[in-house]
Amino acid sequence: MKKVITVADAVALIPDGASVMIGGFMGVGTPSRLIDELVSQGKRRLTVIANDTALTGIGIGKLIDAGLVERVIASHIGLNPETQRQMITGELMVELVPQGTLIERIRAGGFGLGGVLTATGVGTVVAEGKPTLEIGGVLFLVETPLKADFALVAARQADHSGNLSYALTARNFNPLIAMAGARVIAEAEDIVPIGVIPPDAVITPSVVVDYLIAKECRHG
Amino acid sequence: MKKVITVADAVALIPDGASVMIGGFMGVGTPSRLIDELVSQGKRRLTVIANDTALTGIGIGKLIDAGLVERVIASHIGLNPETQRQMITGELMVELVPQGTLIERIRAGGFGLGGVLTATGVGTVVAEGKPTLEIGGVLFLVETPLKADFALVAARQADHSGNLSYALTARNFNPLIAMAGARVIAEAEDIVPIGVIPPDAVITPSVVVDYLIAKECRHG
Amino acid sequence: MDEKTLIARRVALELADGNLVNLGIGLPTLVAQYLPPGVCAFFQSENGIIGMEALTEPWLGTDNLTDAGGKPIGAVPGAAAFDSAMSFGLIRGGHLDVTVLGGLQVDAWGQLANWMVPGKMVPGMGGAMDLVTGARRVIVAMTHTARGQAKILRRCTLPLTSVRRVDLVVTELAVIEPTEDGLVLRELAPGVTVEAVIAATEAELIIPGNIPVMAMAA
Amino acid sequence: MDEKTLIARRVALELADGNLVNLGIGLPTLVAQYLPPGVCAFFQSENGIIGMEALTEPWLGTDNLTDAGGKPIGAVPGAAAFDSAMSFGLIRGGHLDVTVLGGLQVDAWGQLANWMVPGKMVPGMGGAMDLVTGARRVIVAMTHTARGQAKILRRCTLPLTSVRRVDLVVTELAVIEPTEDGLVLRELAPGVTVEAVIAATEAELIIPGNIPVMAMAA
Repeated sequence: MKKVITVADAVALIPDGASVMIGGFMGVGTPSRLIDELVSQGKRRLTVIANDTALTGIGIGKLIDAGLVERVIASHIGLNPETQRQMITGELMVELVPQGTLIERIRAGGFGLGGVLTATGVGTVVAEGKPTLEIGGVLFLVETPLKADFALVAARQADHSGNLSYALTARNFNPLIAMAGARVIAEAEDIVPIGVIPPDAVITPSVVVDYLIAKECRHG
Repeated sequence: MKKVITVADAVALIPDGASVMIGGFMGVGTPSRLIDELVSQGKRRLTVIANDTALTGIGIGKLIDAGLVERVIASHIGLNPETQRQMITGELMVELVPQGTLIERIRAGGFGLGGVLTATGVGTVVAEGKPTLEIGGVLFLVETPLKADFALVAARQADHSGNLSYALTARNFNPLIAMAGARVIAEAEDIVPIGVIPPDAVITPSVVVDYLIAKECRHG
Repeated sequence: MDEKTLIARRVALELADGNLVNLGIGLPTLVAQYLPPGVCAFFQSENGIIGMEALTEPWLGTDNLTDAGGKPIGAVPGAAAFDSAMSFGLIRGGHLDVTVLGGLQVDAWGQLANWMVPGKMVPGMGGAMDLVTGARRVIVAMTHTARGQAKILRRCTLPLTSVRRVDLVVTELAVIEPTEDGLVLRELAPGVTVEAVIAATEAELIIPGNIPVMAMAA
Repeated sequence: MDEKTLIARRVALELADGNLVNLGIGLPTLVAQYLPPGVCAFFQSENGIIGMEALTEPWLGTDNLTDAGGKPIGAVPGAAAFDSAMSFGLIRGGHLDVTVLGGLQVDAWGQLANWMVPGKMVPGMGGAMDLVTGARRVIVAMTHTARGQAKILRRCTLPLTSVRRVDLVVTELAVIEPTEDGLVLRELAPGVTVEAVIAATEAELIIPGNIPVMAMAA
């Protein structure tokens, strides 16, 4: 139980300039309370690693709106005009990574692999400056692993020990970033007693979760 | 429903000399009816890719006992003296692969990756003859993907469309080999109507399962 | 029938029973409405589900089930949900039978550009590069021209999505198959002439002797 | 107290509350019985579970829940089951706090050989190479000698499991810590002298001024 923490205390652990992986896909499966608290505490110069920056005013879009993000590594920013605006003005550095490569780079970071060998991007601008490896007559890009100081995870259920389960398309990047963050903070729709999530339904085991956001947060 | 097939008809599809990935860990989570049928149809010169060869008389051990296997790629054969005996006499070729590397090579095969970059085995006999890659000052082995002509999968439940779920430690290699076999044959403890396995509990989606062994098999 | 419907109805004929299919956002999404009778395809959404379907009524939506654009969807019985690594394992590993994607440009080698316009539109490639590189069949569903400009070019001027040759290009004028020898004009839309297609196409086309009229799903 | 119990009770002190721990087959398995009060560790079995525990009665076993040796086990409330890729992701990715493994030989650099004896025993490395390479802490729990032969050698004669230096070696005679400078004799088993350890060890040992007697879990 000692990993349960208020959202304010959890976000207080994140320093300015931190790298933060955030779950979600167009705002779905994104830890919204953690994001609101990041905005409210005004954490600055963040590096955000996520699939996308959602929409203006939604999910990760709120961090962009608030000007808290210095660098984004994502596969898609097309539905957020503010991200594009900040990128064009140079306020925001954006590294675009094919989605399948991005998720494998995160997995490699969390699973202790040296990188990813993928044919995706070969011969395109994505390949620029990257080493290639020929295996069995096919050319693959060598893509490096990604890790982050923090992983901010949204789950459907957490049990009291921090085991997590996810629902439908809200799962997306969450179980992978939970493996790749040096510290992992989870936010769940429900917190249930140990044993309520059967072992086969636990997608993220409690041992990788450092903090679980208390259901009722109090801002003092 | 047309993917449901008798165990005899399913095994009849497998030619002598085929490469076969088989799920299971010391016989747990191994498709035992498919193995019994391979023995009874006397399929020969098989290449078996699996975690281990179980014990004499158990699971994959039955294929070894019957002399049906020409080559094994596995992480462990130590509890099966017959495998060791055939290896020493030269009847059986054995390629030993660290378990974490083996499962990632299978995953790479099924997930369309060019290989695996792992520090496991660097500087040991496992590294002999293999290319290495230095990434961020650390040396990694480049391990190649593994695929097979057939994957023989054991599941806890299958629904009528071929969606599969697994139970506890019987899951092991099964979901990964289901992605890496050119043809996938699944055997389940129970076959249930579509919808009984909720979407979040489906571990292997039906689209990768080619054949599902009928619950009641008739040998004519 | 408008252009998009025509294209969607032609593309629908390319789907076979049991196929796993990924439809891009926009025009390609329409294809799901025109599956021929007896064809049961499984639609993947790359954010993590096989078995997506359109909602019949908006109030049936749930927050945790959306398409790759974030819009609420439904799911058929027997749907399967999974994480993004599995989703792209299916795509990259050759388990996806067909992807249908929109296009900005296709070149004489059948290479597709559909993810960015430098200095103008930099949305990010999302899953497009993995889809075009990994799917067994890639079908480009797009209008033949844009504001009078040809989109089927000798050489793409926009950054490529993949160096892989796509399998079929379906437009409101024609069906074109990129082959090793070049772009082959396979079918003509109803009422469209070979000359009209040539005029609207910058790349050279191989013109077979017999070019049937486009069939279409009902 | 027999040798194995002594070793297990000493190793148990190395486990901290909340640790994720993988115990090798044989002697290391005993460690779970001697967890100090207040220490709640999670035991992983590499065939796919966190939260394994010994069965209190054999009839409580189920076919689908076994340890890596195929023996029926139990699971604590809050256990998590997963596939082998995830299991080794936990091991390789630095999520496993401690692994305790048996050893055939340890060399002066702290490198372990524990998986094969050429021409004699070729069981396969199973998960050992990943465990020794990937775990945050590697503890070797083994008898100090085998049939009178030293097992802590200047150089391993058997094939290495990993080139990674293990963190601690616990035997029935001593606790030895491999460091950059060499093997340091950290503790002596009750009644054992420095001379006795040196005599039973082929590799050179660094002998600090003060060597306490081995503590042990109850």
